[in-house]
Amino acid sequence: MAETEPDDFFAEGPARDDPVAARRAAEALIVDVEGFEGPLDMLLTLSRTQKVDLRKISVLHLAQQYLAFIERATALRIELAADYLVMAAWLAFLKSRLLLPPEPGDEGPSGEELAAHLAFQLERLEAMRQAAAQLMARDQRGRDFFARGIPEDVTRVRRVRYTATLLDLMQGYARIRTRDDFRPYVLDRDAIYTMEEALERMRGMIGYAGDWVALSTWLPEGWELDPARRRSATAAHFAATLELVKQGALELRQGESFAPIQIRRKGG
Amino acid sequence: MPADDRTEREESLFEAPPLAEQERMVEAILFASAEPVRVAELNARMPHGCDAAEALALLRRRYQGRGVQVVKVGEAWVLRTAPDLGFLMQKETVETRKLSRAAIETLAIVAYHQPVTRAEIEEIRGVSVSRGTVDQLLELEWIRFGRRRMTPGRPVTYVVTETFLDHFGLESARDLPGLKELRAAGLLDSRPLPGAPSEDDEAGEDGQSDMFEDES
Amino acid sequence: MPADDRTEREESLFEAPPLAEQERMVEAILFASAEPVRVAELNARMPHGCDAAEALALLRRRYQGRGVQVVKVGEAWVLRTAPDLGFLMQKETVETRKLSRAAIETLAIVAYHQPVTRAEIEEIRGVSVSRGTVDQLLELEWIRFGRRRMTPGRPVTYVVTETFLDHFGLESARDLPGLKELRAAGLLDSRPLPGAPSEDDEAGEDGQSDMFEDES
Repeated sequence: MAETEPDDFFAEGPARDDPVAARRAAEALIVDVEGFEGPLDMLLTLSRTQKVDLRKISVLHLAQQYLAFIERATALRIELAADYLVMAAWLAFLKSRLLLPPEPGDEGPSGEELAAHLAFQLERLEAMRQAAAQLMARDQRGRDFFARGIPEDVTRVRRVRYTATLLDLMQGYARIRTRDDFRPYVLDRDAIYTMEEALERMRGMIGYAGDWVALSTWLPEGWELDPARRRSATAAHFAATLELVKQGALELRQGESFAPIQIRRKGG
Repeated sequence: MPADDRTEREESLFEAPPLAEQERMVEAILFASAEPVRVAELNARMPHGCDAAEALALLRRRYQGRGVQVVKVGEAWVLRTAPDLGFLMQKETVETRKLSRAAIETLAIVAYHQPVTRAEIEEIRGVSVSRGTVDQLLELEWIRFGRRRMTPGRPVTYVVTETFLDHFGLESARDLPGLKELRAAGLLDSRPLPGAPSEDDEAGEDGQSDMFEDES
Repeated sequence: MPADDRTEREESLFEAPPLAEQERMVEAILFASAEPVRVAELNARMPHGCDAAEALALLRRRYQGRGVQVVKVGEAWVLRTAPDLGFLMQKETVETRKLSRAAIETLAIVAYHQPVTRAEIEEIRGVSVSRGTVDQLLELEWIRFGRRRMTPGRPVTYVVTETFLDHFGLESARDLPGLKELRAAGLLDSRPLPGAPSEDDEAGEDGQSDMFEDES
């Protein structure tokens, strides 16, 4: 993975253990610090100066380079993001672990383990950079290969199918039948007097209407008391009256608005 | 690969690519273009020395009888799916929906009381029946018009259809459970109203058979 | 002709059309769509009894070396112009917004380490990931949320999408360049800082093998 390292950040690096070169390198970094994506990125760049496989890198030397950079930055009063300082503290700790023999009974990972982990992190970051570069170098849609320019829409035909089960039907019917405290099943026609009925009835009675009589007295027996029945019978008889007037069999009059309607046989 | 392409492209400044290659180019351009492309434009886009018209003729032949065709639109060319495959460009989704309560009740009334007029349905349901509800049932072919009632206004009546019987797995509307069965199944409140004669069960069934006689 | 078609289609309710005809159908459907189509959808749109996978295999062979290619993207299939003809398409080229270095790296990390949490991305890059970076990738529909990690806090994970695969011409995430080598080198392991407590180590590796191995 790591054969072709892009060296876009760092030019010639100084040789190891050259303090002047280290300082110069640190200064170069300071010019560039904005360009780094955090301390790990900077460490990766520094590590390239060692010109060895990342697996063989001297972490100790790397730590020293980094600490030199921080020192330099502090001297120049350059403000660094907090994570650069956190990394510096950690590297200082790592350096001491690497340089000093472990104290007896010391817990925790050895300096070598920590150094190996840092090396792993650098190698992994480097590998991801490579992978990203390879990915972006692939043929890309809209640049190297293309989709159909005139896609044809799939028309969606939505068909709705209604369903109901026999149970729905029966429940529906039962619901109607139990509504209003169970209305009787037979069609509820007993409060309705049709015009036809009234016409028939009046035809038979016309002969008796020689003088003006109130229409209301003509209502059939049993239909005068219950309001619903009275309304229906009145309406039916009034309509029948109009029909008979039209036929010239009856005359009709009303004294004023809402006064009783009176009828009598026409002519004779 | 990219290096090869470049070489080929540079060469093509001097020598036109083979016709098969030109055909590929026309194919790719027609495929990716958002609108029909004229031969002149094909030539302009292809390397120097290409003969787009000839390549196009080859391509047309290649697509003969395929699922996609090279079609001329005015002076320009375009790829289109074959017209006989148009049916593939439709995606039918069937959505199953429950019938509305109003429709079920109306349907039940027609089934139990047929032939029945709209006025009668309204009377039984106690609410007016919207035109949409009846139309829906007619459209589903679950009800149809029966004979007109011989009363003033000669109102149309509704009866249930064969399709209805099929859907509900009934041999005839007479197989609809009667009130007694509804009650036994717990679908109907069993407490009779004081004064409401329980013969109306009988009447119900009578009425029903009445109503069916004129059909059979 | 149309009458014939109809007959053929009606017959096809009982017998699948010949394979050559099925190939035409797959061709038409793929041509009509700019986006990948799954085999299941092909089957759903083709007449009953068709075997889209088989027809597709025929079609792939037919388009080998042509200006247009049948390409697999995840579980779906799509037609794309051959990459070596990209130079003809200046007109169709879409200028994509240039991705920042952070976005590109984050994308690569998601692709190679998926499913991966934000914390893991940050650990690999050594810097915090800005919301904008992730948002940009989500907006491009190159990454999406994966399953939550079964570790304390149940952090969300990110995975790459079919759109990502389509954009980079990848059949599956397993075809990412160098994936095998990276894995062999242990560079895709999530290795905790020595001495640091890490509960999500196991889960991380589980998740990863889930992602890549259940396919092979």
